[in-house]
Amino acid sequence: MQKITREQLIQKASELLENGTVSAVLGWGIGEFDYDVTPTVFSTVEELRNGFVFNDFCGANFSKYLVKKTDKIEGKILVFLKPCDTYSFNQLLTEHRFDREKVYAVGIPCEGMADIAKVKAISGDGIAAIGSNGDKLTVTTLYADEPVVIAANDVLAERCINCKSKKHVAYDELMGEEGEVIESNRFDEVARLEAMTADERFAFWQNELSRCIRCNACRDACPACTCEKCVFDNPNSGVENKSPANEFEEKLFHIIRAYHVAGRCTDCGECSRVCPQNIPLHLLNRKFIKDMNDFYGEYQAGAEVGSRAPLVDYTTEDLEPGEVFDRRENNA
Amino acid sequence: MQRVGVFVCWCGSNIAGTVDVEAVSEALKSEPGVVFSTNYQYMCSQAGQDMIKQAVKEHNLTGIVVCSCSPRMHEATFRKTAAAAGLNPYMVEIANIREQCSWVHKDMLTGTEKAIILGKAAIAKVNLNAPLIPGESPVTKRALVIGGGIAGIQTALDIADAGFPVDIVEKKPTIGGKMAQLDKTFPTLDCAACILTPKMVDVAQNEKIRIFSYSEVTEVSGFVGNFEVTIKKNARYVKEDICTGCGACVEKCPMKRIPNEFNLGMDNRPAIYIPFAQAVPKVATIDPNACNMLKNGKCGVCSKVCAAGAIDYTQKDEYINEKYGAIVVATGFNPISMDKFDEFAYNQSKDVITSLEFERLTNAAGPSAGKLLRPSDGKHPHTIVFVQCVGSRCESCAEKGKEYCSKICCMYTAKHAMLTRDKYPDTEVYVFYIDVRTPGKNFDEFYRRAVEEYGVKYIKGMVGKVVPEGDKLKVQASDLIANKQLHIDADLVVLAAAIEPDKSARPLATMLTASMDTNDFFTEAHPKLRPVESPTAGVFLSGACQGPKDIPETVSQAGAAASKVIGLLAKDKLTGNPCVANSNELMCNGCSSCANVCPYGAITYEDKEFRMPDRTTKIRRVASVNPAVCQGCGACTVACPSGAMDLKGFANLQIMAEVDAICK
Amino acid sequence: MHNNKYLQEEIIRISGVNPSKCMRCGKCSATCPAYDEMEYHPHQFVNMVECGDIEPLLNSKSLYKCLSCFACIDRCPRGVEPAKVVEAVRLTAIRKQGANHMTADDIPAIIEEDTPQQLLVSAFRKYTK
Amino acid sequence: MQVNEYKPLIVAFCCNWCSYAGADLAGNNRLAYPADVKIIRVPCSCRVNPMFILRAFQRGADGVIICGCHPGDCHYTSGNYFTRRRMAALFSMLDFLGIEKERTRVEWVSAAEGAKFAATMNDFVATVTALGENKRLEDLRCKK
Repeated sequence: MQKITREQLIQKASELLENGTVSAVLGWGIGEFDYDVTPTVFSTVEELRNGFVFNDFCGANFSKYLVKKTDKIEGKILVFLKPCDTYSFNQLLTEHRFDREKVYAVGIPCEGMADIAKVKAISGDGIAAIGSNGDKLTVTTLYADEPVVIAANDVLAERCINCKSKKHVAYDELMGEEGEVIESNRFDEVARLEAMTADERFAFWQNELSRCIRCNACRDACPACTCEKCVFDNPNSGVENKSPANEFEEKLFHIIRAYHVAGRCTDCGECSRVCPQNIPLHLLNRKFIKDMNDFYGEYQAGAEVGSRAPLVDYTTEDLEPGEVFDRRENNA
Repeated sequence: MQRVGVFVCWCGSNIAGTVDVEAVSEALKSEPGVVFSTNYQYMCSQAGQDMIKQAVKEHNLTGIVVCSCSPRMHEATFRKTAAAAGLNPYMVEIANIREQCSWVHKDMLTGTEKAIILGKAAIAKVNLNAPLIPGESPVTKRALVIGGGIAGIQTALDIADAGFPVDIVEKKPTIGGKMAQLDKTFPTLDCAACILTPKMVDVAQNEKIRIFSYSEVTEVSGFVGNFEVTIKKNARYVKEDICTGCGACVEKCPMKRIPNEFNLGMDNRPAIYIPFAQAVPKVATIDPNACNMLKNGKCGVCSKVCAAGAIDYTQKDEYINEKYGAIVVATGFNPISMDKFDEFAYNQSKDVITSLEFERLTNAAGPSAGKLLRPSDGKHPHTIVFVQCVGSRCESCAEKGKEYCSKICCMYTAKHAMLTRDKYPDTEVYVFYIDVRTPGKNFDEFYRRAVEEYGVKYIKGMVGKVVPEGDKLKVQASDLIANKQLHIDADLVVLAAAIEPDKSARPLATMLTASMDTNDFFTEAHPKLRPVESPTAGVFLSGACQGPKDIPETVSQAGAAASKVIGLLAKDKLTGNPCVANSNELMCNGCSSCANVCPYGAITYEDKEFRMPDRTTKIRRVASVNPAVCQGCGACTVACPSGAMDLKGFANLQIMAEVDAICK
Repeated sequence: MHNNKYLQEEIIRISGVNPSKCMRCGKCSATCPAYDEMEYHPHQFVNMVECGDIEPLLNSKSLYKCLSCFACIDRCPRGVEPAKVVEAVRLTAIRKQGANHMTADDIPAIIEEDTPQQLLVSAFRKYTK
Repeated sequence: MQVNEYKPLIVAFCCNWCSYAGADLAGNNRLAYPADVKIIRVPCSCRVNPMFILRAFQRGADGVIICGCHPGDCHYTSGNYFTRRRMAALFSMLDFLGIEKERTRVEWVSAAEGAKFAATMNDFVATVTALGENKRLEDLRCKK
């Protein structure tokens, strides 16, 4: 269902490698399964031909990798950025996390990525191969005789259903056509939870967060979590904690993580994509985004380089913490 | 782990009355790190302090916890005690068991329980204390005064008098400011020029003072004691050191119809000009927007008539970099624009003027050579209406007026009214007022004299509208005491326009990281106790840039600011507050969150090379805190996601240890 | 002075004006074109409402002399809006049973050929319940 | 036998310049408030890291209140403005997670408002007492 093909991307990458514009390519590499795509650095055209993939499971946001990879590579690195990735790209530039001069960014269009959990829910386990054909996915499993054909739209990832922008906010070169910022309904789920009673919300989150196994995948994939040393890994922080000893620590971890990225999170949805327990972690971030939009005016992290996040800014007329709740009750 | 000594104070019966001090010192004995615990009647007394010193020696204490009154009371006392005993003064923590325990809880049991918990929290904290040594930084012994009005002049003279070099930066071609435009000064009615110009000459002749006129500050960096400032000297197209101020060029310049700013546009000046006779420096300046030579390369008359050869049409703006230990802001004020006050017909009639224009009209060096004549027809006005509070105390009209009282208008209006009646007894003078505010030495007497001796008609009420009709101004006003609406045919209407800070103040405040209020007046560090200091260390405030002020008040504030500057420059080294933020470079991401919330601009970034675990090196952008600028609020510590930024004396681990101790 | 708390609050509520913001400058009355027609002037309206001295205002012809030109509102430096106070007192007066200041019977006597209908409509809005 | 009355545990973070002085003033004027309130002194309300608040709840606090100078009066000019935004966001998030919103509060108390300090603490303790024990954010290991 992607409009751009693997071959086009390989051709572009090969061109740039061969003419010396870049010395490496950050792209999606073959993983163990078709849906298990691994971020990979390619240095030669041959490596690209052998290992580069582009399919409906290439959700990984490469912006974050630039923080570490730009140091390791002489010359420029080519990075492919989907529209949502470009916001993270800008946000990291705002925070001076990598050297823009060392990156050659190619914006690529995105038609939305598939959620493997949704695929599995239809096809069943034991997926051997997934093919793409127009707007259909053909899923071959070990247990079924016939491949299952699924409409790509039915298995679209949540973050793509609620895609906030098809527009690239940063690139050196754009492949395909430029899209628009989209009026999405991405805050609907947050609003639905807000409308619940505190007890219902507590039960909801208790159910969700208690599944957390503290694998740190959310943190490791998050393009806003690029700290040199995370407080949760730092024995001197006083809150070091590597495994959840009880349910409070999961909450502490996720609240603090969401707070640390508040105002910096671009709502790319990587946290929820990589969560092996399918916890809707993006809702925590969206809650912060929604609140800050409500309280302090619309703000989209990464929309431009150098913008000032709401939590490191203020006006003398800001609403009081206590008024937050009055306001909600009045709106309800 | 520290070796902690705990000292529980009875404070007579203040603490011991509701807290079982014996039980507290006993309970705290078994806390981690505690090697000694005792209680005493008055810990702050000499005997109590000696007890602490003794215990430090005997038990080799490395940390002290005093359970006593508020640290706001005696923290400094016990820190000195610790220092006297050879400990670092910051190894002392106070548990506030008086104000926040014995005095607010009635019951011995709860009081004692809480005192023990507060003691535990203090012990938990002191165990994590580290000796702190205040940072030191050198002081550049030179001051910068921004603004060359009476505030700046007085400040500069006082600083120079103490022996320190001072630079004055003035954006106009001459120093003197608003006071140079005034005629007489209240309440003694001496002429402004007679008392100001000698001071201007003093400034010019003082070897310690340099004047950068026709100049502005474009860049400020650094911090208290160590500011680096870039001053832009605008090209005046006249060599300052050669020009003798003879005025031949001014006389011969053919472009004579340029509105004269000094007389508020009520007459004209040539393209090359000296603002007024006593200008300092007395040097001509070419107005580049008016000079034909500069615009089209045609003319050159001034160059021909200049015997000294001072004219230089090729002069360029010059940038000067200088270091200063202290900066004084003296940017002053301006009357607000009257354009939006349609009801007073300011833009419709030349005979509706502002009070500052009135000053020029009555000034012997003014456009009418001191004769009070109507600007429209040059006739002598017989009926003059003064309107007070025009744009002052104006809450509903933020787009045209100011909410505050401009403070000086009552007095200068009384002065104008009195002088008019004195010089022209045939004139009817009305003053419409809302309130007459004349606090100040001899001020109310002055106002009463205007009424009682000079027969000025003070009418409680406001003017509603002024309509020009023929050669008269129809004034419609309230007389609230008589409960009448008055209709006066006036010849001249004088508006006491509100004053506002100079427009240059806001960008300057940004450069200095000095704070301002919503009206663009500079904020003082404390409204009562530190009125001439800005919250930004090393930046001081003088005159009306801080709030509306008359001359006596401005001069006294200027002197106060100077004495603060002298106090600062007299030091060879500055000792800072050691409880400042510090960044752990190994953990810093260089993301700028901390710098975004720092109110003092204390955080800067540098690219540093780091050895990585894999033996490669990496250059990373990391924050560094200037301890001389940081005031220790801690805003940065919370903005920092990685926890690289911490606050000495109130470290993350220390506060969490307190939380843990309280919640245990 | 009689202080009618109930009426005072009522007028403050209807007008939405906070009379204590008045700093007694009299600019409203200075600018009022109907000043000479009025027994109580705009600043007095504000002041008397602030004091709760409402009855004299209710009974005063001044209520019907205000032209609602809003010059006072425009000029007031404190945003007090005296015309709204006058309006509120007027409303309080005519809301009483039978207290209409104008009835349909009064019209023929004052009407002239070129009186615009809109004037009559607004007069009715203003002077009757 | 009499049932033990429930006593909540309240942690109050007070800024050194206003609220801590306000608490001292409450003491000077002998204005009583429950001993359940334990004050931690911080230089400015903006020093309060959300981590400290969660830590307090984790260790068994039933309510956390942050007191600072009134907006506009911050000793450090802007600290409490940041506090206001941070805490508005954090408390809204805690509420979103179903934690009772009455357990957290921000109050501006000046050095002159001893009476307000005492009244605020009385009110906050009463509110938290009515809610009962904090069960939603506590760490059971940390319970006595």
